Amino acid sequence: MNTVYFLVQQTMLFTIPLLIVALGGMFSERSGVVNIALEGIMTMGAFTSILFVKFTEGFMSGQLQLLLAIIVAGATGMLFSMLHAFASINMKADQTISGTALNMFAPAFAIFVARQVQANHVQQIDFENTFRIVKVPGLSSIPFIGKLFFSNVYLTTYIGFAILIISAFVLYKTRFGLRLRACGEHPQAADSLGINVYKIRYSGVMISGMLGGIGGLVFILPISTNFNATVSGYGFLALAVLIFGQWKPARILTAALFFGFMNTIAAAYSGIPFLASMHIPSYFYKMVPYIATLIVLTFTSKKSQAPKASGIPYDKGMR
Amino acid sequence: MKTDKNTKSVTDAQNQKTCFFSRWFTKILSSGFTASLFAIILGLLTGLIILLVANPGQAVSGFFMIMFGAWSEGLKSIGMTFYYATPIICTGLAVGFAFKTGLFNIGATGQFTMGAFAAVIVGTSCSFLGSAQWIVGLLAAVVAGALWALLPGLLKAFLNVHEVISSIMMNYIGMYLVNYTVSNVPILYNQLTNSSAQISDTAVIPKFGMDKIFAGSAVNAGFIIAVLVAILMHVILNKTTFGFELRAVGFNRNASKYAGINEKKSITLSMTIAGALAGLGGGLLFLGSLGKHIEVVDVLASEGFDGISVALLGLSTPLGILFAALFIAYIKQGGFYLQLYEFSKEIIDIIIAVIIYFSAFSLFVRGAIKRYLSYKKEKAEAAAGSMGVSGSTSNSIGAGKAGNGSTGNSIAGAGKAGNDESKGGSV
Amino acid sequence: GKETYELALVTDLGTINDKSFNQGAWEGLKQYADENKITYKYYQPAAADTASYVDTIGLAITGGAKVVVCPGYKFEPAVYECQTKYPDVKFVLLDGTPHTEDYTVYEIKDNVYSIFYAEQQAGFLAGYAAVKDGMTKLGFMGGMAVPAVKRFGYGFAQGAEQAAKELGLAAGSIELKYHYTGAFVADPAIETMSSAWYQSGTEVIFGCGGAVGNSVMAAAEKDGMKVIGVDVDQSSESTTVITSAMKMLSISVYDALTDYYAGTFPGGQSVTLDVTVDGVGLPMDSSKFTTFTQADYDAAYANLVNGTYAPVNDSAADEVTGLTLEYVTVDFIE
Amino acid sequence: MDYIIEMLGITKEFPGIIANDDITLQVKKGEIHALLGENGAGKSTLMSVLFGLYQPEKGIIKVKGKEVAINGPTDANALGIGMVHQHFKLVHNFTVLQNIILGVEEVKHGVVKTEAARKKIVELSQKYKLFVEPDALISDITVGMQQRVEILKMLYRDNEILILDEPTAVLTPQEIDELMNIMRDLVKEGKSILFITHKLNEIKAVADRCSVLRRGKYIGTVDVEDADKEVMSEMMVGRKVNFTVAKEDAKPKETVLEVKNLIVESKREGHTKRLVNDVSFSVHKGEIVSIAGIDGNGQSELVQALTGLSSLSGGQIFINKEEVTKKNIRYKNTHGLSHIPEDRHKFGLVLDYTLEDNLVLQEYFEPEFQKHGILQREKITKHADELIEEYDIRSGQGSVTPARSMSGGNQQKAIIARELSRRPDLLIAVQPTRGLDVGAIEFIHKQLVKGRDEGCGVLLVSFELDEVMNVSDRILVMYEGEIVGELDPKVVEIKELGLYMAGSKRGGHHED
Ligand SMILES: Nc1ncnc2c1ncn2[C@@H]1O[C@H](COP(=O)(O)OP(=O)(O)OP(=O)(O)O)[C@@H](O)[C@H]1O
Ligand SMILES: Nc1ncnc2c1ncn2[C@@H]1O[C@H](COP(=O)(O)OP(=O)(O)OP(=O)(O)O)[C@@H](O)[C@H]1O
Ligand SMILES: [Mg+2]
Ligand SMILES: [Mg+2]
Repeated sequence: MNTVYFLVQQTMLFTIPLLIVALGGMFSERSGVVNIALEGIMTMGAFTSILFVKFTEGFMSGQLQLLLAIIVAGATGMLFSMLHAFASINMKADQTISGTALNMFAPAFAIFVARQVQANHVQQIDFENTFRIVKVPGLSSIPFIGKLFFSNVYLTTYIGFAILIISAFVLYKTRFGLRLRACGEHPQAADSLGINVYKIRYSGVMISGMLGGIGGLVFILPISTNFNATVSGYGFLALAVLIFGQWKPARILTAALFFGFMNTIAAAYSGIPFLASMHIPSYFYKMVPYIATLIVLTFTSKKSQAPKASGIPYDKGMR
Repeated sequence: MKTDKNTKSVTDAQNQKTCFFSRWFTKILSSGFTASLFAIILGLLTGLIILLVANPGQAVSGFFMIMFGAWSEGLKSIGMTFYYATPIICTGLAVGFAFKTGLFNIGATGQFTMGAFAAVIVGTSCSFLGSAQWIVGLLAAVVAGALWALLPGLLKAFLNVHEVISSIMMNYIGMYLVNYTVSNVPILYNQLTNSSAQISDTAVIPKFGMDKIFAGSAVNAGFIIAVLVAILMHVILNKTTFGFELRAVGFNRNASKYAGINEKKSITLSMTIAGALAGLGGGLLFLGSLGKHIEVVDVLASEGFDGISVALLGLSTPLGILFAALFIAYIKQGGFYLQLYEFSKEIIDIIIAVIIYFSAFSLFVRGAIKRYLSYKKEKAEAAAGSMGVSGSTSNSIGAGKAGNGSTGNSIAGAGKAGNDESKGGSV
Repeated sequence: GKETYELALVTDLGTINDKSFNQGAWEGLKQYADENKITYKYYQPAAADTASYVDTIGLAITGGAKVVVCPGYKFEPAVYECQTKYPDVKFVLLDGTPHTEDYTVYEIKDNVYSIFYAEQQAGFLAGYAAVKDGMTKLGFMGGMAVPAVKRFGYGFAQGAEQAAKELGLAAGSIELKYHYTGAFVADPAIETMSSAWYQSGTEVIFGCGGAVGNSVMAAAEKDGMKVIGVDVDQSSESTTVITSAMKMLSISVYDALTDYYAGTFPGGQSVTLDVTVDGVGLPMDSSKFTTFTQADYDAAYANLVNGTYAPVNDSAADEVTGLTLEYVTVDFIE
Repeated sequence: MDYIIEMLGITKEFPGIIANDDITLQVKKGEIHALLGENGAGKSTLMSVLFGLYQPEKGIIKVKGKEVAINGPTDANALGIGMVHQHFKLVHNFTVLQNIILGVEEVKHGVVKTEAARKKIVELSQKYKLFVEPDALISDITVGMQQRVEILKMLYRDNEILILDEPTAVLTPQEIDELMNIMRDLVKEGKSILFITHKLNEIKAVADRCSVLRRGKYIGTVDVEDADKEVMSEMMVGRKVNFTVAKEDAKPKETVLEVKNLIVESKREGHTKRLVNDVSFSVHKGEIVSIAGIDGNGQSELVQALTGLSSLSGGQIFINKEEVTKKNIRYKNTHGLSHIPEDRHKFGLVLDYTLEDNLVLQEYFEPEFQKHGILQREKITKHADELIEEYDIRSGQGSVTPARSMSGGNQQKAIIARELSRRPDLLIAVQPTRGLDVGAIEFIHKQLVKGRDEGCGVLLVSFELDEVMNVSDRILVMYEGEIVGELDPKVVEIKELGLYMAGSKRGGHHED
């Protein structure tokens, strides 16, 4: 039983950042802008917010600090993503180019600035993890569920699920969501109905920036005690989750859970007696999530549902 | 109708003679080259600003170092530039070649790794091949890279699996596979350094005299091979029926199928060739000198990602990529010498990122240049009182329809835009 | 104008803040230079191969370096080449000794001082203390399986073995989970694996490999568990760190520089710094043991010095499973 | 005189071309005002100006006598102007309802409310007989229904001035009739309609007045009742146009295409549907055989199966007596088959290639154009120049013009040039004149007949009855995947043909 609790809790560490970032990517792509810059956006979000955490250490409670850090991360990601928005919306740039540029820029910038602002010109930013909630008061005593979801958790797990629900709601139920989807499928149609495609696309990219930034923080916080200008390719994995999830919130959750769970198994098998006793090299488990994804894709990709206009700069004059 | 046409061709002929030079000039100015130059200047300016902010005292000399540092030790440092350019020419080609056929090969890093792996296997365990060992090693690298790209290619062609996601998966699988194999096969493994074992002397790519010219540097014949391959790719893409087919599929899969081109085969082949190129890059790097080893580290090889930058900066054309790779290696070399001042070399990465960012504006920049040129021309014509029929001689274009490609990977956008000349003489 | 820097450190592709070789060496160099008002600087190579290392050492010398510190075995062939190329420059090579690329020729010139550490002794002390402190379920989370890391790990196992024997525990009563992560970086997978170990009963994990330790600490903080640090005293990085298996990188660099300026540069030799010269040890001041005391430590230390305890190093076995252990069952996770 | 819309002195330039040159257009309230002009004459541009998609360099727009600034569709909407675009602007994976309300959604607490909208749509659709299913996905409905959705979009916004840009180009005859009735109803309600079409008889049928544009310039406005087709077409092209295709009787020779029991099935969500049901027929050299029928009755699938673009589920195909059922496209293309595809942008051209490259798209691999795999540029250019001359393909830079920048008509000419110049034994031409102006249509019809006379067998698939009646020597009618009749254009009446197409009559009708 403990193994189950443990696996669920650990799975969240992988799943939540992937989920948040992939949802961010969803908003961008659904508005018609391919956002390959997620990796860089995560890095930037993690960078500023962890710098923030470091400089405010001891001034406030962990949870408050975390909330503020999330705001910092989201704001950073949003600002940073505006570079991508400007290039791909105003300049009609090739979106892969601008995204790749941001991916290159972020770590270099994070290292450069970290060295400028920290004592000893250190590029790593140390921080103290005071954010874990051992037990959610009241809820943690519910049998099974309490242990599963309300002990040993991070606030960010709940935030992640909240973002999922809000995202699905916004995308499918609101006026903004309807217009966003229209812009990603047929911007000319949206334009001819008086919808400002540029504005909607800016919103889409900026939401993805915000979520990407938050995702960066959420990714780093529970897994280390310092930040070294990298999010280890999780931005690209989030992209994979997005495609795997067919640009739809519920399926993105499934894909993120799949990845999270596979990664957890790959990392935790040595603590799980049944798996440990099989003595399979860890490299095997490390490869499994990727191989499994390939296999699943093989069966599901025939009918891809990428937003039609995604990746194509919108030009008012074009028909 | 007929008369119209005749008069038009007459004026055209006149135009052609009188304004040949100005036309040529216009063409150069409005080509991708200017746009890239613009991006490079902006990138360098950004670098200068950062230098000024970080350390005003040394900013100017630091900037000078970035620009010309790669000459600071004469031919030796130029040789090192070539040495660093070698693998990224290949991965750049791998990405750019796939772009040309409408595929985004983010898997160059995995293919590069597999190429390196195959080269190292041959290099460590096939010394019986004698002086052919390095050649066989490179061939093995090419094959391994090709095989690693084959699967995403097949998946894309036959099952519509998005090549971005499948190659990301292949990257990780390749990395883990190589690390596992290297560290578990004794002949491949050096315990003491936790990296691949020493390759034999005969597996090292010969220098072909490069060590004489660029004395003291690590450059070798691998550089020449990379350059030749770039030229070969240029010929294949632009001059052959095969390239004709590949590009057609890249632009319009349906039309290619209609024209009897086996588009599935083309997609698979294009991916495979891209993989072969990346694999070659791995081979060239890891057989380039005795002192290069595959480290058993769970980190994706950066050369593959550099390839994306190189391809983008080179506008996905083989020759553009060649120069882009040389340029990036050049300023990285400058950045290396920048360490003599109080600056960290991340500045170079920032500069490159900025350059790539601005190179994404090429469409806009070229539009602006053309508009400016045509505006000047119109004014000149108006002044000369020429009889121009409703702007029919004007040579300008709008922002055009670039990026109207099939899906998100309309990377060729920048390149495509180049075709978008106006129909100046529409009767 | 361009300045010159008399003391130089060339990093491998890591950074000077890697909490490992580079950082330890850098701190020693910096301390000496600051105290004696000498200019200093570090340089990073452009790529991870011998040619680039040689090039970077050259750059350091162009930058005015008289002494170049090269941390790590990766510099062995590069220093081999440079010792002849730059006879007037002194090299301090940590964790390595100059040799050709193919290991056929080992040669150490007068301008090179090569330093090894008896990491197995540091690891031994850590393992010994942990078991003496009452722990029976241990973990070893190594970075890459390079000699230094292996020595730490082997020592750790042997120390636990020794303590168990002295405590009269049953054979096989110490459980040791043993794994190399494959890199010196923090990673969620390491956090998860550590967590899994802690979940399954592991009491302390020896986080042995740069930033790998940071992920172990993150897991330990979550589960209220214990960590053993490495290389330097890592107690300031997390409250979960109960002790650290130190090797005195900065001190040895500091000492080498002192000698250099005193005109007694110990070039031409390769030394292994061990307990006899205080080259390795545990920081007892900051350690958080419950029952293991300073006296216990001193006794064990003395036994290492006098050879009563003689942990073998990495040349004794290819894998940790090759060690002969009676009290410790090693669960080697490949 | 009361004009509801006045566009005065409108000039709109695109780089390199003046699309609208000092154009004046005045529309009366309650009239159907047709706008006529060749491809590229500037009709769509003018309407886009009126709708706010483009800003003119010169000129003013007055609505109900008041000068207005229209900076975007929102302004246009506010002024009661709605537009159905030449290429529909519908979001394919949205429902009908979502498409209609997009941009004017009602919300409560941020959530889109649809009850009221649904009610209004149902009312509108009953009132104007614009039958739609509010919850159907656009991708699942017919083109005709999509058209209705577009019109509903305007009505939903209570637009009074409706712009219809080539609404009939994609409709079947029956649908066109319906549309015209709807248009008449709409003007009865007091709405005004701007109606763009290339088809003069449509103008004759519904329009009150007609304005003509030629190459960006305003030519004039006529009362439709007083002007006959010849007058209007002369205004449009600047010369006289022949409407009937002058051709001699066909002299059919040996069989070039033989189709036996062809079946195409589609699998969708588990159940299979026969799109082409056991079709057999043959085409001889030297005759033009038309396949008539309403769009969506299996014609496209039939052609795609014949050419190899999609696979077939059963049956046999013979070209020149050789079975080619399982051969690949390249084989068929090099063994006598030419194909003018239905969708010129999707299949016919590589838009980013130059004209000359497009002209060798089917032949670049022939020894004529390549040596050892290396393309022979000079020969390709020469080939292009010849075809450009012969087929009068007009473009800005001759053979190196990017295909993308050519007008639709000239793109189509390029395809026809390429396909006919290969001297095929069999030409399958699908909708070869879709969306083209009369001048271009005339040209293409001539080319088809010329090809026939030179001994080529032509299989023409068309939804246009005029075309079918005029051009073909034999008519096959397809209905629901089957061939329901074989008719002789010389004897059959249009009405009767319509009955076959609607599925209410079956059987042979040989009278030769
Ligand atoms: N977005 C644009 N950019 C540049 N030129 C354009 C653009 N749109 C139209 N043009 C030019 O303006 C001219 C008029 O085009 P328009 O679409 O108005 O013609 P049209 O009369 O609607 O033709 P058709 O009957 O083919 O629809 C064209 O010849 C074209 O060259
Ligand atoms: N961005 C553009 N640049 C230059 N010309 C353009 C552009 N967009 C459209 N055109 C021109 O506008 C004209 C009309 O375009 P449109 O797409 O309406 O073609 P069409 O003749 O109606 O053919 P179709 O049947 O494909 O609609 C064409 O001449 C086309 O070349
Ligand atoms: Mg039009
Ligand atoms: Mg048209």
